[in-house]
Amino acid sequence: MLKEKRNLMLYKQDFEKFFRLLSETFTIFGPSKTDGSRSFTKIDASDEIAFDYENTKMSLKEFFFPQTETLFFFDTEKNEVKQTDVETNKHDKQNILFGVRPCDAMSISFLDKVFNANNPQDLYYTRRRKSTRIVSFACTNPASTCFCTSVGCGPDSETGADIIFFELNGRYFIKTVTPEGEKTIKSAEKLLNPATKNDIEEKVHLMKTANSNLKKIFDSGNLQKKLDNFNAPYWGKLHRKCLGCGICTYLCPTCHCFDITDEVIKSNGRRIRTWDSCMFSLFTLHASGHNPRPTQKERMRQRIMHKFNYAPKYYGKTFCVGCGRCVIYCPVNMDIRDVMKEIMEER
Amino acid sequence: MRQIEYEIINTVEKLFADKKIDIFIGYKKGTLSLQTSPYFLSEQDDVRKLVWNSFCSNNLAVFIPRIIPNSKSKESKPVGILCKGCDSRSLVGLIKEKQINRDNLFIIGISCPGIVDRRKILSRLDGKEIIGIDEDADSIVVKLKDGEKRFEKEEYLCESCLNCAHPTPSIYDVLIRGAVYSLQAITPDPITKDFSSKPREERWKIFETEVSKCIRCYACRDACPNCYCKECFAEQTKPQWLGVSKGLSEVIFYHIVRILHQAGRCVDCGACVRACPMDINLRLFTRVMVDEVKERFGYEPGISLKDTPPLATFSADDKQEFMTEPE
Amino acid sequence: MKQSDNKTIRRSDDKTNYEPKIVAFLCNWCSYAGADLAGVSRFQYPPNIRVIRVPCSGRINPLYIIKALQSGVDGVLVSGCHPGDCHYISGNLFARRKFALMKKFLDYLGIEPERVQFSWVSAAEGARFAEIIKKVTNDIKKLGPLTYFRKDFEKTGKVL
Amino acid sequence: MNNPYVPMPVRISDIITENEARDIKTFKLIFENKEDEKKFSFLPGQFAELSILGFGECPIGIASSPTEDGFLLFTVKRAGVVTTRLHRAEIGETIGIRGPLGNTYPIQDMEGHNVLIIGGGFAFTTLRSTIKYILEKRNRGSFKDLTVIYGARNPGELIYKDELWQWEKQSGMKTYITVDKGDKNWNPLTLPSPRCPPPYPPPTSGGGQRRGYYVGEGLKEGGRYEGFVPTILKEVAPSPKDTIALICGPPIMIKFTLPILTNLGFVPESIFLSLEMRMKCGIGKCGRCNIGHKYVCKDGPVFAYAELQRLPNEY
Repeated sequence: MLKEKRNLMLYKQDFEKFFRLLSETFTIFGPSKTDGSRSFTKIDASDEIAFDYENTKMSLKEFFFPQTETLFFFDTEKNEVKQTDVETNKHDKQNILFGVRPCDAMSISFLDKVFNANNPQDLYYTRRRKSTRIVSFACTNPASTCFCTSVGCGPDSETGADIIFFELNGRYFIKTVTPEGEKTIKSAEKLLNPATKNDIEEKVHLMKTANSNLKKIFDSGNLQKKLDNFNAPYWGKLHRKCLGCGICTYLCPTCHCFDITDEVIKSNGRRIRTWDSCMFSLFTLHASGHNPRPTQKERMRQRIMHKFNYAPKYYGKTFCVGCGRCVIYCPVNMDIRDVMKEIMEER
Repeated sequence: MRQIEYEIINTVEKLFADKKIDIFIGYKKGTLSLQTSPYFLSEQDDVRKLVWNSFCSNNLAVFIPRIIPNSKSKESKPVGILCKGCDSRSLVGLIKEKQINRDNLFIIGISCPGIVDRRKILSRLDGKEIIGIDEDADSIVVKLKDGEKRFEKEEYLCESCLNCAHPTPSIYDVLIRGAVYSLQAITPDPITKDFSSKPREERWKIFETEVSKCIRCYACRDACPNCYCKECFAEQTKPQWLGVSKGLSEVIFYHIVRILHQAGRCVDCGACVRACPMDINLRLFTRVMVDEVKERFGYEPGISLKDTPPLATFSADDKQEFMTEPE
Repeated sequence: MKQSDNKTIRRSDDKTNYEPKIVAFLCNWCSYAGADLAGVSRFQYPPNIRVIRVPCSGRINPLYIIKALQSGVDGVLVSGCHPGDCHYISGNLFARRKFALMKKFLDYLGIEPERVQFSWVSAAEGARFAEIIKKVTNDIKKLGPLTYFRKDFEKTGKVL
Repeated sequence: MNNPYVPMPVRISDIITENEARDIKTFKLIFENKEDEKKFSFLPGQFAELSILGFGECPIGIASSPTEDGFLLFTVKRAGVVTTRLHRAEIGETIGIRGPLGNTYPIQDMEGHNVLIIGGGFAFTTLRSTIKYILEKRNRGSFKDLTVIYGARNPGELIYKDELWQWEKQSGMKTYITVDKGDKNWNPLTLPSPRCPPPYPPPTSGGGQRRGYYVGEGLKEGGRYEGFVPTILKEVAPSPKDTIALICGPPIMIKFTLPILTNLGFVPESIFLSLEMRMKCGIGKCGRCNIGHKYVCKDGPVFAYAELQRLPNEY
C-alpha cells in the first residue's frame, strides 16, 4: 500500500526504455504527432508522443465516454436483447493515457462523479475507467486561452491523475499520486531515482512561473452565488451571437449530456447512446411540442448554469476545468471568460 | 482600414441619432488575436467598439432570420447590419426566399478586401503566443515575444475570398467604399477543377477522410445564413432520416444532403469552413455546386433580387444529357 | 423499404452471380403505368428493382435517393413523365434541374454516375420501360455492390 | 452487477382504450421473469422507462398501485415515436421496462393526514396509483380523509371511468369530477339537489339540463361538475388543516391551481407536484431533465411546492 506520494526522477535518455517497459503490460494512448494531436490515439513508439501540444482538440472524455456507444444489440424479429460485451468481454490489457494535461485529468474526476458514482453505476464508463491509468503532464507553458486557475484547477493539478510528470531540464520529475500509479511504474522502477532537494526546488520554481502566466479571471465560488439570480438581465443579451451549434459542448471535457436512441438494419438493431448538447433546440423538446427551453437564451443559460451553479450544488464541483477549448473553437468567439466577467460585473 | 472603421462608426452613430434603427450588428474586437466577434449594439452601447479589419470573418446575415422571426411582420424599425459582399448575397437569398423583408433591413455595405484566414497564419507560428497585430493595406504584422512576422495578405486570404467575384455588396442602403482585393474570379474554381481531375476512387477517399473528422456539432449548418430551416432534416424524428451516431455512413449522408440542399443557394462565403472546429475542407465540396449552377443555369446566387432561384423555375429546353436512354 | 423478399434475390459480394438491388422511384401517372404495361405485355426485364410509387418525379427529394443508397441498395432509378407530359404540368421539369445537380455532385464525389439514374417513361412505353430496367440493372451489375457508405454497425459498433 | 440501461422483458396482457379520442390507452404488463418482478418494488409516484426495441424508450408514470399484485399498469398518450408504436402494440407482445425510477409521493408524510388529490387530463396516472394505495384495506387506516378532484376536457376524455364511477359511490372518500365542457349525458350536479348522488350509469338519452357547475355550499360528498379544475377547487374549498395536497396535471392547470390552494391556506410544504420533463436515461446522467440543480428523473418527479419555489421556473 502506498503510504505517501513518491517523488522520482527519470532521465530523458531513459524515457524510451521507460516507455517500452510500460508498453509490455499496458496499451498506451496519447496525443500523437501523426494526427496533429487532434485526439488521444494509440501510441506504439515513444517518439510519436507530442509533448509540446497545448491541448488536444477532442477532449479526454471521448476515451471513457465515446461519442457513440452501443448499450446493447438486439434482434427485432425475435424481439430480444442480445447482451453487450460490457459484462462478457474481459479486458486483460490495461491502458495508460499518457501525457494528459492536468485540466483533462481533472475533468475525468468530475465525470467519475456522474458515471462512476454508485447511483447507479454506469458500467460502460466504469469498465474503461477501471482499466485505465492516467499519467498527466504538468503544463509549463500554458496557452493564452487557458484559465484553469480561475476554476480551481491549475497547471500542476493532480486531481484525477495517477501519476504526474514535470519536465525539468534534461529529466522528468515524476510524482505518484495514487496506489494505482505506484503499481503502474513498478516494472520500470530500476530506471527511476528518488528526487533530490534540488530537483524539487527546480520543479517548484518551474510551476511558479507557469502559475504566474495564468491570470485569475474570476472566482468560481463567488460566481456560483452570483448565478443564483436565475432571471438576471444579462441572460437576455449574452446569447445573441450564439449560433446554437454544439462545438463548445462537444469539445468540452466535462459536458456529459447524452441521448439514447435505437438503430435498426433489417432485424439487427442496437440501442446507442450518443453525445447530445444543451445548445440544440431539440434537446428538451417534449413529444407534446412543449419546450421548456424554447430559445437560445434559455439554452445558453442552461450551459453556463449547469457548469457553474447546478454542478457545484449537485456534485460539489464547478464543472469547468479551464482548458479553453470552447474559447478557441467557438465560431463567433463567444469567450466564456468574457461571459463570466460580464456576469461578475453585473450588480 | 482605420479610415473605413471611422466611416462605419460615424454612419452607425448617425443612424442611431436619426432614430432610424434600434439595433445594429457589426464586429467588435475578439478576445483572441486574429479574430473578431459579432457585436450587437443598441443605442446605449459603445459605437466606438465597432471594428473593421481583415478578420471580420463571420457572415452576419446568419443572425437576421433569428432576430426578425417573421418575414411578414414589419418591425417598427429596421435592423442595421454591416455587410461584406458575401453577407449581402446571403441576405439577397433570404429576401428572395421570403425569410426576411427588405424593408426590415438597413444595410451598410462595405466593399471587401478579402478576409484573412487565421488558421493559415496560426499554422505558421508554431504555437507561439501572439502579443499584438498590425495591419496595413497589403500585409498583417504579427508581433511575437521574440520579434515580428509579416504576412502578405494575398497569400493568407480565405479560400473563398481568393475566388470572390463580387466583393462589393449587391444590395445596400449606404455603401462604404474601400480597397477591393481584385483578382479575376475563375469558374470553375481551381480547387474543384483540380479535385475533379483526380481518379474516382481517390476523390471518394478524400471526401471520406475529410468528413470522417466530423463530430456532428452542426456548426457548418448553424453558421450558414441560408440554412434557415426551422426543422433540419438531420434532426427530424418523424421520419428519422439520419441516425445520431458518429458513424461514417451518417456523416457522409449528412454532408451530401446538406450540400445538395444548398445548391443554388450557396454564395460561397466560406462561413461553414471557418466555423468547422475539425478543419474539414468543406469548400472542396460546396464550391462545385456553385460552379455547376452557374454553368448549367447561368445563375449566380445573391447578385440580383429579381431573378428566380434556379430550382424554383425551369426552362423547357434545359439540358438533359444525363438522362438514361435504352441501349 | 420492406426487405422480406430476400429469397428471390440473393445478394452476394461475389461479382459473378451477384444480383444488384435497385430501388425505382416511379411517377404514378407515367412510369408506374409504363411498368404496369410492361408487365401485362409480358416484356421481360430483370427482377432486381423494388418499385416505390411517387405522385410525380417532382416529389423526389435528393434525400430519398441518398437514404436508399445508405439503407443498402446498390442503385437508384428515378423515372417520370416525358417533358411536357407531366400530370402536374411542370413537376418533371423542376425535377430535371434537381436531378442534373445531383448527378453532377455524386459524380464529383466519386460515386459512379450509373448508381443513380434518371429516365422518362410514358404510360404507353412498356417496352421502353423494360429496356431501361435492363440497362440500369446491367450497369449496376458491372459496378458490383455499393460499399461506400452503406450503414453497417455490426463492424463499427464495437466498444473500445 | 446490474446494467441500468438494459430493459427487463414484460408482456402486454391487456390493453384498455381510455378515452373517446382513442389516443390514451392503458397497458397491463406482466413480467416475463419472476426475479425481475421481485426487484421491481415501487411506491406511488414513481415512473418507468417503457422500451420497444427498434423504436426507443419513453418515461411513463406507473398507474397501478404496489398493492395490486402481479401486474403493472401504464397509461400512455399517443404523442411521439415510441408511444405511437406502443399504441399499435397487441396483447401478448413483449416490450421492455426499466425502473422503477424517480422518487415517490411522500407516503410517509401523508400518513395520519388528510389527503387531497388534484388531477387533470391524463396526468392522473400516478394519482390513481396513490388513490388505490390509500384505499387498500390495510393502508386505509393510516390515512384520514381522502378527497379527489379530477378534471378533463370533456366526459370522453376522463380516464379510468369505471373506477371513477365506483369512487363516486364509495364511502370514505369524496370524489369531485369535472369536465371543461359536458355533453348531453353529462349531468352536473345542480343547485336544488346538492346531495343527490350522481346518476349512475349516466343516462343514455336526454340527460339532465346543463346548467353549469354548482356554486354554493353544502357539497360535502363530491359530485360532477362542469368547469375547470381550479374553479371547482375554489368551490369545493377543502380545508388545509392537516391536509397534504398532491397535484398532477397540465402546466396550465397547475399554474392556476397553486394560487387557489395558497388562498385556501395550504402552505407550500404541504403541496406536492409531479412534474414532467424530457428524459432519456432516467437515472440522472444524461443531463437534460434538470430544473435548476435538481434532476426530475432522480430527485423528482415529485417535488414539494416549497422546493419548487426555490428552483428556477423553467418547466
